Amino acid sequence: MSQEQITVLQAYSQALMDAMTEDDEVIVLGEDIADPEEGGVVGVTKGLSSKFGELRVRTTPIAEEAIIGAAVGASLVGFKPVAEIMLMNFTTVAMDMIVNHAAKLRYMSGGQTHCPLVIRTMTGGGMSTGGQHSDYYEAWFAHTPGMKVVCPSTTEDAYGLLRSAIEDPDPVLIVENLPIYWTKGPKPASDHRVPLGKAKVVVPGTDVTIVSYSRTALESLGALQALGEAGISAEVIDLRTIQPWDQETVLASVEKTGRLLVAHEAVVPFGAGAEIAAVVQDKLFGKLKAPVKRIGAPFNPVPFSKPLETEHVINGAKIAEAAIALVKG
Amino acid sequence: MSQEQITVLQAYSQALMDAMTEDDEVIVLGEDIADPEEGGVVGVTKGLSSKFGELRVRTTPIAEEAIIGAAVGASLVGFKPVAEIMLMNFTTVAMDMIVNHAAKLRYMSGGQTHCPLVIRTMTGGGMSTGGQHSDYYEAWFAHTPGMKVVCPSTTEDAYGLLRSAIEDPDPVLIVENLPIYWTKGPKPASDHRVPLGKAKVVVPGTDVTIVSYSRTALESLGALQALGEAGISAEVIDLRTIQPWDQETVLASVEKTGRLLVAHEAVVPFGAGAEIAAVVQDKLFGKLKAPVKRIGAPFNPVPFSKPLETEHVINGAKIAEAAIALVKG
Amino acid sequence: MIPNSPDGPTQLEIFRKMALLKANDERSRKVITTGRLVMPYYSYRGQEVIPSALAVNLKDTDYLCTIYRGIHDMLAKGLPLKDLWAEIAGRVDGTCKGKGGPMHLTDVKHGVMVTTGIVGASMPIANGLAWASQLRGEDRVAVATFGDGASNIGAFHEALNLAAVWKLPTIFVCQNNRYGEHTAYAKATGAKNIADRGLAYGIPGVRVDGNDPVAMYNAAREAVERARAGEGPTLIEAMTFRFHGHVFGDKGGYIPKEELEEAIAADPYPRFRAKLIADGIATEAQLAEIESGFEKDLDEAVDFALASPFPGIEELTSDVYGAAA
Amino acid sequence: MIPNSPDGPTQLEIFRKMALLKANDERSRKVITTGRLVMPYYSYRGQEVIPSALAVNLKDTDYLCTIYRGIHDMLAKGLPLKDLWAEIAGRVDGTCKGKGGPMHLTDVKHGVMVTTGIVGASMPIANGLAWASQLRGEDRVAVATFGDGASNIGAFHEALNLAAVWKLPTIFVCQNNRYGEHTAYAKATGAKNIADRGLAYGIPGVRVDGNDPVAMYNAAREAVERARAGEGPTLIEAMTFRFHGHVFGDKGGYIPKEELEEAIAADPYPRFRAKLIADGIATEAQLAEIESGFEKDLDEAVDFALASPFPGIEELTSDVYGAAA
Ligand SMILES: Cc1ncc(C[n+]2csc(CCOP(=O)(O)OP(=O)(O)O)c2C)c(N)n1
Ligand SMILES: Cc1ncc(C[n+]2csc(CCOP(=O)(O)OP(=O)(O)O)c2C)c(N)n1
Ligand SMILES: [Mg+2]
Ligand SMILES: [Mg+2]
Repeated sequence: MSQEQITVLQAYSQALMDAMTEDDEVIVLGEDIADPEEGGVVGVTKGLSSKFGELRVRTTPIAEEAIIGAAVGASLVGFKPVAEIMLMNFTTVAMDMIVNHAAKLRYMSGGQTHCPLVIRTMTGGGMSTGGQHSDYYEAWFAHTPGMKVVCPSTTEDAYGLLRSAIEDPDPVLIVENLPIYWTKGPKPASDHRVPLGKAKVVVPGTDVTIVSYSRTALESLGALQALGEAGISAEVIDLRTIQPWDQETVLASVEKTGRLLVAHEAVVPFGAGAEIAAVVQDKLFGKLKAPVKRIGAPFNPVPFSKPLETEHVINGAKIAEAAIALVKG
Repeated sequence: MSQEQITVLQAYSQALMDAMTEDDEVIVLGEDIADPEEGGVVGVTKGLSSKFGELRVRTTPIAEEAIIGAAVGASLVGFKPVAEIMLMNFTTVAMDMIVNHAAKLRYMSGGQTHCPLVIRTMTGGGMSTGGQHSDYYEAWFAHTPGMKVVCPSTTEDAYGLLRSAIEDPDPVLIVENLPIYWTKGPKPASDHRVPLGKAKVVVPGTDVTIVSYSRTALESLGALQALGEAGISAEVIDLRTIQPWDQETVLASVEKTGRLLVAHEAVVPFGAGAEIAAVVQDKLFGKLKAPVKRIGAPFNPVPFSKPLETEHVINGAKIAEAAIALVKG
Repeated sequence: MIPNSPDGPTQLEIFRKMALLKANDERSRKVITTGRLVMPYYSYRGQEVIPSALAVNLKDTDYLCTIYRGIHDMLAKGLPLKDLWAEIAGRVDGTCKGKGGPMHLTDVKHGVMVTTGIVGASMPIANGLAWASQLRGEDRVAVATFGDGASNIGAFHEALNLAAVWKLPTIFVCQNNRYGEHTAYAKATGAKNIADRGLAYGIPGVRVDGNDPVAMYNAAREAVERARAGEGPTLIEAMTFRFHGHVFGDKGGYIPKEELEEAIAADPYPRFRAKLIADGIATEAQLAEIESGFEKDLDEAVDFALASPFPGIEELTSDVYGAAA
Repeated sequence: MIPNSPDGPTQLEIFRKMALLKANDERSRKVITTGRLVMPYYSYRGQEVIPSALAVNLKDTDYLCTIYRGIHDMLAKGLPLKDLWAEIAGRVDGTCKGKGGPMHLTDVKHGVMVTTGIVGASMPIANGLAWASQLRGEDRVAVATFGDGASNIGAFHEALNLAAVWKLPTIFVCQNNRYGEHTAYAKATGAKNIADRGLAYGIPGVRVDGNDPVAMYNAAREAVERARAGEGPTLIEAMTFRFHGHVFGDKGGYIPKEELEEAIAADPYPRFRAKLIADGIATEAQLAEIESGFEKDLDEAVDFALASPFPGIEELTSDVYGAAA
């Protein structure tokens, strides 16, 4: 893999560009995504329509049901649509198409049809956008049979997971964190793939396992210095895929460390961390040195006021604090 | 409480009738709900419009966003709307109004406004209705700050929880199980209330705690004979409210029995059972005789074919089997 | 509207489909009544003309997205009776191995791509199939059928607008049977006519007597030709009526007696049957033979279905995900 | 359309609101540019006429549901500058204690009931407020403002249809500024005019020059009178333009240079200002005084806001649920 540096945003862009170049059946749709509309509000799709034309890269009206519906229909006959739902909060106006249709058509048709589509959506706190623009709803979709859900945090995962999602035969929701779009990392080669359902041990450790994903995975790394100073060796796992999630890797790590902290940006109650805690306490019963702990957002909507938003959104300091409390008891 | 018997369906009807009689600001809306449309497809709202008029009891077009939107708007100025979303799968076309608005307006307005509305919806497997008519999504709404979620299983809880939901100052989703509408129980008095957030110990026991709700709570009772024959004393808790759920009652029970089985009709992964397991393994770490177990639907859409649907939907036999394995295993 | 009416053979073909649909509906209700099958059943009796006159303008390669009340649409499109009956009986020989059932039939071979139980959902998906046809430079069209009540839900609006701005070969066929479940048209719909809504998208909105095979044929033909020619979508509002309430068991107490009687008196089936004979397009004997032929086919289909095994328990958890590439 | 135009005092009142709105927008962009505040800001510069000419027909008791690009709507409705600025600065003296912010302002005292960041969502909620007015036998109206792009989402369709069949006193004010984010009207909208969509609901659809205070006043007045008289909803399409792109920082590269220049050359503010003087409704001095007055008010409001404390950390988890009855 070349050591040229690119941003996470460029990694998503490159993945779309390469996928469309290699496969004529990859098509892209969403609001403002074509080049006459500046290739998307943050520019992830910039350049695609100029290269592949506006029939394959199509700006839509503001109509998320129509967007996902069109993706579902085209996917039924072999296309690989990549639909953009600008922000995760806006998936709420397309839930029927995602949950009752994209996720179920393979099953209800007895395998006659299936939906090899990708839904790209963006979210993430810290941008002062208030209560309706930065929620994380990955737990909803992970609770939906037929759906896959991925949450990349690096350039390599952004590229490798999006490429794998596009090649996957089932609907995949890819949750892109907005605040980290402009962080840099190595530029992946065009043959780079990250398999869906495989977590990554980012930093090995012995005292506690920290499982997180999306921007929170980077925050977990940010916690390491404080943990080191507290004499704690943490193993940091970037889950990367939430549905299906990599039980094997997580269980192996927790069996070794005996402690697990699950960290995510979504509110804690009924969040994805609950499933991970429920499985780990079951599979590793009697082998844990402490209860599985969860950390995330408090159970309230996202506030606008800066100090409140800062307190609301999970960060490395809070992860460190929780991990220290977990180890030191 | 009088011993006259009524059905669960009649209990919901009576609750609406009594609430509207006692409070002019209780209003009802939904598809086919007025008497010219036969008071709803199963008749829960029968008689209301004849008594209170079609301005307070209003049949709507098939437009769930418009239904919840109207409920939200009226609730902002003091009305207590009870909106019917015919089936829980159809909440998918109203998620924005529920999640981004009803649940958040109190918070985003800094407490200037709030949404004292109730959303009644119906679901439940076993009716051969196929993949889009019997899902349980309570975990989604329980993951939403600002929402409350209740799942009654008896005539008294149907009446008492619906009355409490209508009187509650926040949006409450009430999930009504379709197959048990016609089961009978005592007729509650008009002053009967069941507080939101309080579980009920239906049957005391010593070996294992079974937490469930909605129809599954009745199935848990159906498991008792087999458990008794296996020499197992089970404590059966009907959670009744999923958000906020009664940790105190559940923890006290599990502290006593040392074992917990959570049973619900929804698919297990990322379901409500995960949250309960995650909290219990944390709060009762070291006090459990066995890992918390969960049982529910397998991770697939609901099939039509009868033998498959029967296998898909949780029942007393499966609960008994799981509880026996938990205690003996 | 194209003036010239369909030729004799085409009219006979329309009748043949109508006869199949009518016989199948009557058999379905009989089989449920006699307890041989348990399923939610949405009778389309009275609406046979619409899919029959439409389907003679379509090819197997054209796409159909229909709804719970859509078995007439599928049969007209070519879904074989045995595959249908095995599916609605929940058997392994059904098109979906019994996993879809009467509300979720799919039969890719005949272009029956999606059957949905969610009001409005057939339309956005049909657009995607139409887009696929555009992308491949094919002349395939995508038909979305739906009811009058569905024209009031958001998906209708979003789908028709997208089809208009993308100039998609989607044909939106609203089967206006005057009721959505128990609610009468006027109580749910602001528009005088649903066809008026075409203007809201800058596309043709055609209101037609959906019980008149010739009028329906001409409306469908024009819409299909426009779509194949790349001239974009059409909204067809086909006026009709459902004779047996919303779902099996619904006594239709909310329908004024006179309205129901009038509608049944105007049953399009006997009318068209008589017309074919009067116009010398077919003899009584020929039509009777067609009808009895379908009764035989139905005997076989029902027996085949009930003799077919249920899917094995392994089917419960299969077809959730495919094998990753 | 009512022929007679608003009297002098009314025109002056409209101008006063326009001046307030324009001054506030310019101050907002200045404060952001100079880094004194950080917030997502959706400039409404160029659209001042619409809420100004509308609001003079409204009372404090009338309801408003607006959107992220809605600060002009709120100020015209009566939201005080200090409450506004403290809120967009995230301070405890803001209408929402800083928890809502610029996209979610509420000010019940002046009927600003909901500000949403979800395209289309203002409309279904306004219907509920209108229903409340109907239930209480009041003559209050509910106004929902939204953009041209929002007229293509499902919520628009469901809300207008419900308002029509329920004959609600809801006024749907579409501020057609020709773009939805970066997408031009014609690329997103099938209808030639959004006003044409009124027919789809059997309600009046009025297209008006939203930059002409007199025309806008008359259209708004007629819609408000219809609503108060129980005659049902009206859809108003007010043609206008946004001068500064979608959100602060958007350079509007997708807007043809000529189109932008023409629009700015046709800035309704100086035009109306000159008209008032020409018509002898006000003198240059009077108008200048109004304008400078608002600059003073804004100095105070901004200082007040920046001097106001941030909410305490306990506010993070409060206002999620109320105290159960
Ligand atoms: C989103 C949604 N809301 C409600 C329902 C329940 N429902 C099923 S059929 C129906 C009536 C539909 O009426 P119409 O569109 O006229 O079609 P018809 O049944 O008359 O053919 C309703 C309300 C549903 N399936 N989906
Ligand atoms: C459901 C939904 N989809 C997408 C967005 C992102 N978005 C915010 S504003 C906007 C453009 C809206 O355009 P228009 O309705 O014309 O209003 P304007 O901004 O021009 O005033 C979009 C797409 C959103 N907020 N909500
Ligand atoms: Mg109908
Ligand atoms: Mg606009």
